[in-house]
Amino acid sequence: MTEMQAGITVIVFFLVGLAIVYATIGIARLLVGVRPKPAGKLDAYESGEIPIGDVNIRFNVNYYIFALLFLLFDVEAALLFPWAVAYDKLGWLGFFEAVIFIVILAMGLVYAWRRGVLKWVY
Amino acid sequence: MELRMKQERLFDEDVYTVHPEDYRALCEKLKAEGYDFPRAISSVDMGYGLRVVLHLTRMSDLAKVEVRTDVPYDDPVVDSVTDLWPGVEWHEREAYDLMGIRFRGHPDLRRLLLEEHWEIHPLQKRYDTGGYPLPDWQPKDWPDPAPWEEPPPPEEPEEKAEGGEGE
Amino acid sequence: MSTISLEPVPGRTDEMVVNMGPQHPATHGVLRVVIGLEGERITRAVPHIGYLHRNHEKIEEARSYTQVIPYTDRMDYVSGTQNELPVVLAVEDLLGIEVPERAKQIRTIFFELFRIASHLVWMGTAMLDLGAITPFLYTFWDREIILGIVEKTAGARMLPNYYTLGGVRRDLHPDFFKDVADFLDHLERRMPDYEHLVLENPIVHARTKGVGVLPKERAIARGVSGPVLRASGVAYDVRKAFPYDAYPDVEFEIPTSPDGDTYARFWVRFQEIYQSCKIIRQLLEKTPKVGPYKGKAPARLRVSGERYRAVENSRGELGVYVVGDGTDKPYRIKHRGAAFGNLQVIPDLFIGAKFSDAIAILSSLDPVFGEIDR
Amino acid sequence: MGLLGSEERPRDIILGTLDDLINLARSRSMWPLTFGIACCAIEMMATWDPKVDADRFGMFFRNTPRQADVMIVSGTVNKKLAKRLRRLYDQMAEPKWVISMGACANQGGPFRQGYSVVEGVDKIVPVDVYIPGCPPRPEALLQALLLLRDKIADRELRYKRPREIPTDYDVMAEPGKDGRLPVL
Repeated sequence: MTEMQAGITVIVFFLVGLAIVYATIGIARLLVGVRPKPAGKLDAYESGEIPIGDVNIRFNVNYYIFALLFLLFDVEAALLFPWAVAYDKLGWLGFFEAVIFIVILAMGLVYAWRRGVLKWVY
Repeated sequence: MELRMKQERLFDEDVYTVHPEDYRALCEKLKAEGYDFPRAISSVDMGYGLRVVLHLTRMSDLAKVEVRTDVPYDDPVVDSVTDLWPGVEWHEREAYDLMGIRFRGHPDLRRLLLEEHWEIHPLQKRYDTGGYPLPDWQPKDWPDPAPWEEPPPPEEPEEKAEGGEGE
Repeated sequence: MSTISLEPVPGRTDEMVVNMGPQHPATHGVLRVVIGLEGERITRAVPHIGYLHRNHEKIEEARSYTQVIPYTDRMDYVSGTQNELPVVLAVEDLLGIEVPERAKQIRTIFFELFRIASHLVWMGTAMLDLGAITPFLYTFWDREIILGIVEKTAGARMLPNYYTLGGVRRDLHPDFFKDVADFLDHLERRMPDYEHLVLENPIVHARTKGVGVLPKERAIARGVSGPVLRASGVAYDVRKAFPYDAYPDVEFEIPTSPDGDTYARFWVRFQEIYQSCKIIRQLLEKTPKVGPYKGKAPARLRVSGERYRAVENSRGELGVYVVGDGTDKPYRIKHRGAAFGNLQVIPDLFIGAKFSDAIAILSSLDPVFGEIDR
Repeated sequence: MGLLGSEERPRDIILGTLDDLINLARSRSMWPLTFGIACCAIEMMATWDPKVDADRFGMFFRNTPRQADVMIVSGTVNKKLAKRLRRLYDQMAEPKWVISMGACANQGGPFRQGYSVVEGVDKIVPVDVYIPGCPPRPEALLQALLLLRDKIADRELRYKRPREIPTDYDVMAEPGKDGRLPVL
């Protein structure tokens, strides 16, 4: 696998991804065609009313920190899935590697907890 | 000061019919007497003017009282009692919305049930059920001894029977 | 390790305005509340009603009294015949119609049956708002049994148009007493499950205890009535205060709870179901199997005079102010919806609560918009 | 032409166009929009309780119009709600149908001559199935849902859609019984 082939495979992967997206939208547009959209169609749905108030406002930092922590531990879970699948074939070495991985992240959680970030202040 | 009002006993409630200017004073007197539970405010189109009826109850001994006052069509304004009893806020807004009685001093007198851009007050007798003005409707003249004066002893100003309207 | 304080600095964050609009799964009908949010906490709550304003009062001025009764059914459409009683009682007072004893008892049995049905609908939908699907299925099943009983006697399931001047419209179905007795046994077997599902549910505890506290004086001043008022510690019940029909010779307690929060409102409605079962059981013994079900009502109604008459329907004090002008059509008829008074406390209870609490508070107020918007 | 096989063909062979197949799938999973307005809404809820249980036919309530296919108008539509109802209908995804439930939605019902009630929801949104009754029984609503299902699955009926209603139809400016414009 020379650099050239690796580069090509990346490009091919990217193009295939793009093709899938455009194919689905294209076929739908081909079959159905572009219909005239009535006035309220593309507005934000606000239970039947004309949307009021602004969306991009400055809200409290609580939300941001919670989103960040969620993202962190979500990725951790995502990484543990392949490990969980090949769990029996990896033997003890694989097991302890995962334990270390989990403990490190658990320490991060404890640190965030002690710093009082998880208390929903609102 | 002497309130211009007429008191009578009806079924199990005592009913005060009071002059619009003294309406607020009577309400404050009743509030002082302990009437603390506002049940409702009804508004009636009497044909010669609009009538506001305030139904009150006293929680301590469950006494019931009704306060009535009549206002002419051309300036249907009465003092608001929302600060005495916050419970009548929506009742007053509804009376304004459907019957057209304005309450002086109400925190936010907006239309409650109909949309803001409506101009008519549909419950008045001048409109039929569809909200269209009745062509042959005339306001009646004000009753000779006003409802809050004691009727002169010999004859009783009886309710003028008026045929039901609408189809 | 010093903890970071995430207290919101006033003036640094903007308020987000959100529409809890007419089409919303948790508004129990068509209510729109414009809510100003500071993060999760509600800073402003402006309710808008009128989306179900069906001009009851104007149309009823063009209908005779017996035609008005089906309209009153459609006001509080969850508690059926309970709405017909105020108009019937008011006109009976004005005309001085005598109601036979048995007719009063039949009316009161139906009144309490519909109270149970209404509280079951409330329990189902309130738990749906809090995310529990199961109670909805069980409560609506029990309500179907009640509707079956009502349909056998009155002919229609939900809006039976069963009361009339002087009594009720039809005599009871032959196996009415057996059906009601079976239903009460079934309900009493099922109530412990409901207690376990609703009152002892830790999630319900977490989401309703101490949420939306309505102090006693505020409740009275706001004209709140029914379970919401009794949950704030005021023992005001129109069945005891101004008794009507067969309530004087039936004993029952009025459940009240001192702390006035959402859990208290849940609890009071539960106790009311028990009280209703007790009332119906007493009436089942008292009511003779055969007898008059309707008194003598004049054929041509000439109703004149004014009368305000109120009953205790499942949401509170449902009153009607009838002005008669000597004809058979009401000159003016004003309905005082029970939930109309209860909904006025929305600004008091919503401001300061979290947005998710607002859903629990609204479902504990149990609004029905037929009688609010009229 | 029965889609699911007939005499000559054994039941497990289906011949049909791609359109038939798509609409067979659509008809078996119609998601209604939770839009309970009045008394009919309680009977609509009763249609999803264990006794009648419309869940068996793949119908599951969706709260936002974006994910709903069927709008069941259950209750009286008054002039204040008309604009909101039309906006919700516009915001629904394209293959959408409307069931008008109850006399109020069909033609105004008992509140027909009122000043604030729109006499019939078909003035605002094109309606596919009407259900009489005030309120109609849960079984009646279930029959309407099945009628709509057959309409979607049937090749001819599928494209017989009611006439389109302009979005900005103003119910307030409706001429009265004798042609007089209301004084609203």
